[in-house]
Amino acid sequence: MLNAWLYIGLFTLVAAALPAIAIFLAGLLAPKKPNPIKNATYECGVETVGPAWTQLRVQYYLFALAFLIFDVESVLLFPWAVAYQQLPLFAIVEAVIFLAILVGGLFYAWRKGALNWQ
Amino acid sequence: MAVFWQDPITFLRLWLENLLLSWGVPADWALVIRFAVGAVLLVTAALLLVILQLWLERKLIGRIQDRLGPNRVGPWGLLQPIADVLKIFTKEHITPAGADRIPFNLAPVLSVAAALMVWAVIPFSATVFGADLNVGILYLLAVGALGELAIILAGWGSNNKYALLGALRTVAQLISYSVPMTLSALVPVMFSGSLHLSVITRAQEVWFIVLAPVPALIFLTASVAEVGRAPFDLPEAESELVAGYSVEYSGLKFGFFYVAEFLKAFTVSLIFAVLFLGGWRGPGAESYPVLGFVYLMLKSGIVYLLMILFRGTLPRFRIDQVMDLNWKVLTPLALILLMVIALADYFLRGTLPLVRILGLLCINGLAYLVLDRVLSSRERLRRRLVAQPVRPVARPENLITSSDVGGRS
Amino acid sequence: MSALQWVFLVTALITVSAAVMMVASRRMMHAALWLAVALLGVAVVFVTLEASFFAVVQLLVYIGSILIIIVFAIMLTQRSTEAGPRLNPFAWGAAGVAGVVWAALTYIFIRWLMSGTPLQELGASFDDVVPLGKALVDAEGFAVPFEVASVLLLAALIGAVYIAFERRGEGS
Amino acid sequence: MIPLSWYLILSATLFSIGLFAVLARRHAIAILMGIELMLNAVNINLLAFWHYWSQIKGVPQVSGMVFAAMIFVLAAAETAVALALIISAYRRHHTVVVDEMTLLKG
Repeated sequence: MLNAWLYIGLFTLVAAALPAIAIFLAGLLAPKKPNPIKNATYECGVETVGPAWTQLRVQYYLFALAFLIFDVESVLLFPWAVAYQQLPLFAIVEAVIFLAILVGGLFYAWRKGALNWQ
Repeated sequence: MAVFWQDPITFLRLWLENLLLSWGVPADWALVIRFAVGAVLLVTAALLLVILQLWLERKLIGRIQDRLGPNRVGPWGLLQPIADVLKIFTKEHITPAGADRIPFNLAPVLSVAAALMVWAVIPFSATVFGADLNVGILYLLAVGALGELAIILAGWGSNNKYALLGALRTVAQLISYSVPMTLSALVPVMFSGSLHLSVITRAQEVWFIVLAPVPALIFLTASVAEVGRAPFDLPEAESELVAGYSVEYSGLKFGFFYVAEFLKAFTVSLIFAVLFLGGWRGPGAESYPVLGFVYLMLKSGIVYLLMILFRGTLPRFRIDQVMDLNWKVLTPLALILLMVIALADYFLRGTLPLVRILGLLCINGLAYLVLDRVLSSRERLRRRLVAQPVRPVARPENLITSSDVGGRS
Repeated sequence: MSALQWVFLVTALITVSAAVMMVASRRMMHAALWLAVALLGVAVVFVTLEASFFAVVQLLVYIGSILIIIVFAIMLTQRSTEAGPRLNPFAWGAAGVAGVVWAALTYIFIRWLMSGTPLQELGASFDDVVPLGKALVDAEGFAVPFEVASVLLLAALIGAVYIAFERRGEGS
Repeated sequence: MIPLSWYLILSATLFSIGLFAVLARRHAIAILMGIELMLNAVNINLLAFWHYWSQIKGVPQVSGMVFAAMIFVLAAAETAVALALIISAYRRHHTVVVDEMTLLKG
């Protein structure tokens, strides 16, 4: 398994290095004439108001929350899915119950209106 | 010993290995060199593929929209993308004032790298694959997380309100759609009993799209959304968010976001082909692995053409529609289908293959029909008013009358 | 030293320094990005332990979702982050406590290793996913924790939606 | 191969840094990040022991892996609720600095 990971590590290095080198070379080739107007933050031609790192609405958090729960849950299901062919009915029913509990959670969030984009 | 015309890549690999060993390179280092050469070749091939994709997509979208598409540079405009690449290569890199330098410059690199990393585990034919990880599918899903990180880096590093809002909105969309994607990716794992992509491919005597058409459909929809292409192209909705997280980028840095997008479009087609369309499987692919490569590329090419068709013909969704489609249709559908298939396949797996296929097909169809009815009736009850009531459209025959009366509303 | 050991040492160095930078950075967003580096480092450490499943899950769960939800929370509470010192007045005491804990843990670990408990490396071809999957739903094994995990996630979802949604419209 | 002690020392170091963040930082989310770091340190420990011990008894042991998986679940649940609390407190008091929150004093 370590060999496979060695390949992935090398591949990642190559995949990151190639674009990085390309950008570096392009940076050498490209003209460099910065001026304050050009470097100003783009805001449809209007003067920039306030810091850019503004406040968000809670909506984003709620979606991220639902995602977090379902992500962790599906990760737990992957080992189960691998063993699925060798499992007795009891174990399958157990996983179905596991899923059903989370469907309940989804419907709670739905009823509560957490899944409506405002 | 592989014969060249049966399996050229294995042939070359063995040749390189023997060459290195005959030069007296230690076995470990020979392995590292072989891996590195393979990685460089594969990355280059993937990036060159993007150039072809750029041409194909512009040409086809042009034809769909009744235009010619690129037709000036080279025969049929074939050299147009190369001209574009050369042009973008020499454009100035503008760094906006107050940008957070390291995240700003890291973002495009990470974005392309995340799209490329998928290629490391894809089994291209019976004998050619990079890394046969024992967690292949999870790796594919996890690499997507790096892409999300890159988008956040871009949005934060730009020091721009539009960029940040666009980035967070994009990430909200991406993470939402990865839920049904992960859930429907569980189905091939259940059928094949492994996370190895090579085993999943081999297990598909019957393509999994036949055994589980609805999860496959969910996976396809979710992967179109993951790529952020039309009709899910809100991240770069010019009319709403200027250009999303890439507003402040210019030159090749901007170009790489573009490259990453096109690359992702092809990699999700590749993933779909591996998980649901039998990967490299096809007549004669076992004994002639080079055929398997051709089959895989054909299959993913067809999925990719389908995505171009979506892009050319479907109007863009609103953000609330995007979220509703995911959380109120795809996710419950995927969850319930997973339960149904898990139970059904337990009872069907001892029976004849044909019975199993037909049974699973029926159950899929039935579950889809029932759930579609249930979910859409809920939707109809709770549909919220977001736009004005319908106003009369100005047509040649009612142009004068409607303006005289001032419209029906 | 073998190549694997070098990989581990470099990763450990990067992880620890990213963790230190995370504690030291003033801007919360920078802290989150340093946390991302530290988490990636931990994923590589899992790879060296031949726990492929957990390395990937680390990427998927920690970087793909926990980090992103933290970033969203940072953006949501942006207005109050920049003011004041980043450490509280008891920072020196805290450093002392952390140092003592580190020394104690290291001492215990080394003592325990010296006591001569037999250790054996995992076989290289060991697949970590199938036994985990079987154990998770085995009635003799960990079926109860598996279901409890589901209930815990449900409780977290309900609780968090309830808390974050509670006084809607009252906030700015 | 890598000695077990290296893993244990790395995990002790990460744990202590996390502990310091929890005790010393004023920002609530920074404290949460410290907790994440501590949980990661625990996971390194669990998997290291799993790696070195699982063949002692002849059959591969899965307890270490199950515990590590449960830690992931725990971390997710804890983050979700903690961040919801932080956001809720922020909306009420407009601060995320822990010593300035007097939520519990009423």
